[in-house]
Amino acid sequence: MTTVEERTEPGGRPLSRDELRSFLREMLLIRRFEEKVEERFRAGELPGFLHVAIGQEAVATGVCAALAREDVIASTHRAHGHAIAKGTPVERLMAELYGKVEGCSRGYGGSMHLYDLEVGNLGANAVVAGGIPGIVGAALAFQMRGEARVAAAFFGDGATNTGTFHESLNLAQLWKLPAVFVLENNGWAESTPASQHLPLPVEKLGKRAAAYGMKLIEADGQDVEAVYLAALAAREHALSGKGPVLLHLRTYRLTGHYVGDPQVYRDKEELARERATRDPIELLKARLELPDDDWAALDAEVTAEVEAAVAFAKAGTDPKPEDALKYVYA
Amino acid sequence: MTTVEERTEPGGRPLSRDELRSFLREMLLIRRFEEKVEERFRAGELPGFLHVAIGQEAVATGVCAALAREDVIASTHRAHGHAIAKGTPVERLMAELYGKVEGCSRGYGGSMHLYDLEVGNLGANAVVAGGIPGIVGAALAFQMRGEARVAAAFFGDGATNTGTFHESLNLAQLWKLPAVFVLENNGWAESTPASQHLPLPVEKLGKRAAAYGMKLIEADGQDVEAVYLAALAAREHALSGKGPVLLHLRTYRLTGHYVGDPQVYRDKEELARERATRDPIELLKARLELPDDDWAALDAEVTAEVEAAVAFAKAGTDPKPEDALKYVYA
Amino acid sequence: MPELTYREAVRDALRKALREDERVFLMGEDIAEMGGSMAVTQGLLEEFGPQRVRNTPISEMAIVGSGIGAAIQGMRPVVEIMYEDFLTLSMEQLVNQAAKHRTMSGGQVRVPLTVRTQGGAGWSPGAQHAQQLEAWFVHVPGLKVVFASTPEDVRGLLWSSIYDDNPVLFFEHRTLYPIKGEVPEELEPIPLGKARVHREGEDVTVVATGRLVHEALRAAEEAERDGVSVEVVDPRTLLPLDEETIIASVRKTTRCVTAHEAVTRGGFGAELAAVIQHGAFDWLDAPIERVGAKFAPLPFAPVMEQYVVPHAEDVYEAIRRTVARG
Amino acid sequence: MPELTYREAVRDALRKALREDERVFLMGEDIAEMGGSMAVTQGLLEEFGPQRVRNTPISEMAIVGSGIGAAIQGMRPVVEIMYEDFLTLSMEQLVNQAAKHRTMSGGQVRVPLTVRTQGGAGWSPGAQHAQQLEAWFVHVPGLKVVFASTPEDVRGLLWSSIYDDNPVLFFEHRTLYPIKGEVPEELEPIPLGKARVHREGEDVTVVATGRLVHEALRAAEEAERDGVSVEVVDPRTLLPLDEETIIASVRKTTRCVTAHEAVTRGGFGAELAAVIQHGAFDWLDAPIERVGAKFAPLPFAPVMEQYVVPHAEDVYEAIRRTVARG
Ligand SMILES: Cc1ncc(C[n+]2csc(CCOP(=O)(O)OP(=O)(O)O)c2C)c(N)n1
Ligand SMILES: Cc1ncc(C[n+]2csc(CCOP(=O)(O)OP(=O)(O)O)c2C)c(N)n1
Ligand SMILES: [Mg+2]
Ligand SMILES: [Mg+2]
Repeated sequence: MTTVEERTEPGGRPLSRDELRSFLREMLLIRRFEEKVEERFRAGELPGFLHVAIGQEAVATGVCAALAREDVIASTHRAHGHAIAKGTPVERLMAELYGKVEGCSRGYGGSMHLYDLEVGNLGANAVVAGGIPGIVGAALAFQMRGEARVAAAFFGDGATNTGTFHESLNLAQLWKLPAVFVLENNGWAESTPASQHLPLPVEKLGKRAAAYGMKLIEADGQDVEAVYLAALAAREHALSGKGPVLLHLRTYRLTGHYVGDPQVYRDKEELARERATRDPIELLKARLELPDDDWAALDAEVTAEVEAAVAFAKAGTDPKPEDALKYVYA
Repeated sequence: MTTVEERTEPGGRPLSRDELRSFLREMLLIRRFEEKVEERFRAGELPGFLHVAIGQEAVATGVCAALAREDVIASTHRAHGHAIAKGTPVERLMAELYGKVEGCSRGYGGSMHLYDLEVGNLGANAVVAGGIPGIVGAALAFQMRGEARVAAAFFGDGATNTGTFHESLNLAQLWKLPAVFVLENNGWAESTPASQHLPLPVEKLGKRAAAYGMKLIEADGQDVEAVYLAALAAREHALSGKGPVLLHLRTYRLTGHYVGDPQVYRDKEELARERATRDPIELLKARLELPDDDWAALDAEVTAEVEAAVAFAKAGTDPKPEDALKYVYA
Repeated sequence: MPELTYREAVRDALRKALREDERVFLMGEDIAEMGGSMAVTQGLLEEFGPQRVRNTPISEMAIVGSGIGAAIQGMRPVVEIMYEDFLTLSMEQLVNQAAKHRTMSGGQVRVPLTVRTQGGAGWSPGAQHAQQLEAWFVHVPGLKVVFASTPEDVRGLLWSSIYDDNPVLFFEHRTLYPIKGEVPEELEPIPLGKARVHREGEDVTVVATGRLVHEALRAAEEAERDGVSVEVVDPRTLLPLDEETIIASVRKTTRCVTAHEAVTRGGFGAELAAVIQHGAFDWLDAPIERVGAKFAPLPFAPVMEQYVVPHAEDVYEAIRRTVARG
Repeated sequence: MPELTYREAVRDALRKALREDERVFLMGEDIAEMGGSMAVTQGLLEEFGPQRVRNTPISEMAIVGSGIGAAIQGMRPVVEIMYEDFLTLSMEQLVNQAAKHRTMSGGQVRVPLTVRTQGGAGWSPGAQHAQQLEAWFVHVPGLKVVFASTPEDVRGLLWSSIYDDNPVLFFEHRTLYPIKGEVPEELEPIPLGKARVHREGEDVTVVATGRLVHEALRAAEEAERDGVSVEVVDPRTLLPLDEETIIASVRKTTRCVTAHEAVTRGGFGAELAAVIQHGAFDWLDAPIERVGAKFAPLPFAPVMEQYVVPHAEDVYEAIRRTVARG
């Protein structure tokens, strides 16, 4: 892995234009994937219920880019971006959302349970904070076996109010485990704004690290480069033996809590302002000063990829009913 | 209630000699009570299992003295001192330990479930941190009804590692409830020293307040005056509407975790040193320069009280077997 | 009689209690502006304000635990756990604290707490958002357990739960919220511990709870066409259990099927079967058949979900099996 | 054959697994220097060091949860929850995570985790330190549940649990730790899912678990004196359940008593009764009698505790009741 120091050597921006462009591509892929998911859900094609992370793409992309393939992640209910960024092909994700055998969880999981062990995705989780302790255990296994791998848990601001979060960070710090706790702070827990669920100002949420004496690294979650560098630094720290890191990223959820959410609770102006000023894709696009045709080409490319994923998914195989009992026990 | 300001007015020590002497008396009563409990347990007279808080008397006495009668507490497995200090007569406690109808929980509770609603003891708890959320709820009721009462939870350093602790403090701070969280930090959780269960240095455990933006008040838990003043300040803060307080008191457990504990895990020198230098009763006695005969009189008085409690308890009534089913439902 | 949906019926009971009694208040995740994830508490924030309709952090231990503490101080809190799958996080407070305070204190403490929750399959939620866990709580002395299946019942039973002096686990079923039913003009409390005979019959008794009451009624009609007369009984309160009504029914019909959506193994149907075989042994003409979910975490794909979870035809087939016996 | 106590037998299995297999490690509160609150792990810290015998903070969620995570990464963790009452704090991780990862991932994940815990009354611990909660877990697809009653069984079953590729809840009973019993020279794994017939008999089958196996054996001797021949069967694994052995036994004896220390209502005996009445309906000559704790949180005072919890005489009386029936 490249270290942060190498990345930030004098004489230039940490990331090359090409690298940033590849980030942009992935973020746009995530965006188009989720827009498609919204569309297909509204069309009645997707069973279950779904949460998209539109507006939060820089977190998924930046963090996962800093991880090695052999590193593992645990994801949340808002999982598509993490899964894509960690390396699961979009057609396998889409097939999962359609409940097909070709899906990344063979149709057993759905949007809230996207697994892909091959690329180190230990699973999305429909229980808030439910995946965090498992990440502590993965990091423990790595530490005990002397493997230079980290385990990273994604979770939201709302999740920091759970006992599960507390016990997990505490244990990880006590044992100085190679774990990165990625706090994806979008300021909302469903319909509840941070002011109603956090006793700290939302931007001070990183203070929770102090309760464990844990290393805190913070970055603007809408700036993919900042996220990437912060995640790289977090990974290095975690691997150094100095203990885990709370990686606090401020982001924003540009859509409803779930697909179909009428959002009666959210001020329209707040949303409009955030959309206009903090869309991570728009920010990066502007920064790269991407020519229109380049952007159009990129968009066409990822849109086609998403369309192909839908086609793949629709052509997929339905599980047999009695397969329901197939994986209850190993 | 007297305020801290009144107490610490210029020109003198906050507490009068008489007041300190009455604290000493209560602490000695707790000590003699628990020594008697140890003795009677070893003699095979007391069923169940027992935890004494020898060495921690200043916490119970100092904190409860600062509380009003209408304030409520939740206690722990190490509960005798809290119960005595909150006002339950020792004969009713002793009767409880003997499983008698005259006991403060009518023989249903035992040492780990001492209740006395009349004096505001909402119960000892055999589940570490199990009583803390209830205190949040009591404080909520007081706040909603506009009552000038506080609710206080006792718990140990080990308890701060539980999710229950985290969720409770978080909620209490969010709603600015009139609660005091009394962290009785004796540096041990059963056989596990703080270094093995806390990622923070034991003396820095107050930092946990930062995770909630909660007011932290700290004091030497072996100095009853310091404890009292700190608790008074905590109560005032909690009542002021500014939110709850984490009251961090450093103390030390001078006996085993439970009565009969062989303590294979504890360094004998550490224990000897603490016993010699940090016994809260010895410290206060020395400070008061109590004449020998005064001390002897005090000791004789409380010892007689404890003996009377044992006699009361032994003469108590055994519940009828079928009374077991009497209080399952209200 | 007016018609309400199950959702409206729950809301109606809550609203009435909030109006009439200052001690009543609501706590839970997203119950305020959003009206709860099932829209049950919609409009209550507007009417009663944020002191009495309280959004909470995601803290299932503290939500239940603070409800306990407030209840002990004389309030009558109604807390909501968004999905019953998350009761797994509150078990310590429910089982070790709420259920036991009264006994442990020798009768000093009362815990008039109501914990509303909901769950159930039928919409492809996957394994962590559709469990039916009511059976666990039937095993816990000190708790009461209610599972209502109709608008009338849910309203009258919720009221009684709020005014019960004990902690009550109040289960609602997600797929029942939109169903409609007649309710008395004025809310009529329904006592806890009384079963309801939904349909009288002569040949088989189906004891069903929650969604399966409706499936059982459908199955009963189907069986009727075959000439089999089915009685459908809903215990409504699982703890305490109205053994009398249930046993009387089975003594009359001599055959019995139990039905719930929860996994069969270790489910409430096991308790029912144990009670019924004991109370109606000499009357029974066939083994008690249990209907419930197959033994698997609920898979996502609709075809598999459909397969795991029981439906009217499963009840129907169980009825046929009991009838086929001698 | 050598004799070991139940406690030593548990330790023996742990020690052997720690010696032979690097993937095995232990985590739990106070299991290191102190050797656990029941002294089960005494000496293991000295032999295997603090990396493999790990004291933890009081964090029941994280203990189980990190065990899950390590298991998924190929370790074989054995975690200890000091009292099963504290499993209430781990339910989310056990039920929503450990039990479901495999299905939710479509078979990608294995969770070879063993959760050892213990409980039980008989020493006046009060209501929060003596529950018997095994029945809850029998209701959870994806888990296995073991409850061993003898030194031989506990050793052989613990070994099999550690080497099972699924999460296993392993229940020990506090009052059994000091009992002695013969064990094979070399540890012999005992397969999960196989009941043990402790005593053959002709007239009544007692299906008992944990401490009640021993009470049942005492009751059987007492009954023998009355001329009643009692078969005692211990399922040992509650999930998966060896229905075959149990049903065969009851078909032979035609009468059945179930017995466990847990509260009767909603307990494992309910599941047994449901299974047995179904599988042996035509053979049964009397209703199945259930023995278990009375329906109350355990009171502290010994006379009340004694009254609530079942003993040999309760089993004996249940046997008499079944025999008294025609
Ligand atoms: C333990 C638990 N409680 C409640 C829920 C319902 N729920 C799903 S997402 C969510 C909000 C989560 O907020 P946050 O952690 O900030 O993540 P975000 O949705 O903002 O990405 C809630 C309350 C749940 N899934 N799990
Ligand atoms: C939830 C829970 N886990 C474990 C235990 C067993 N236990 C009883 S006391 C104790 C240590 C508590 O340490 P601390 O909170 O520091 O209190 P102290 O004993 O030092 O007073 C433990 C682990 C318990 N009672 N409850
Ligand atoms: Mg959020
Ligand atoms: Mg301590």
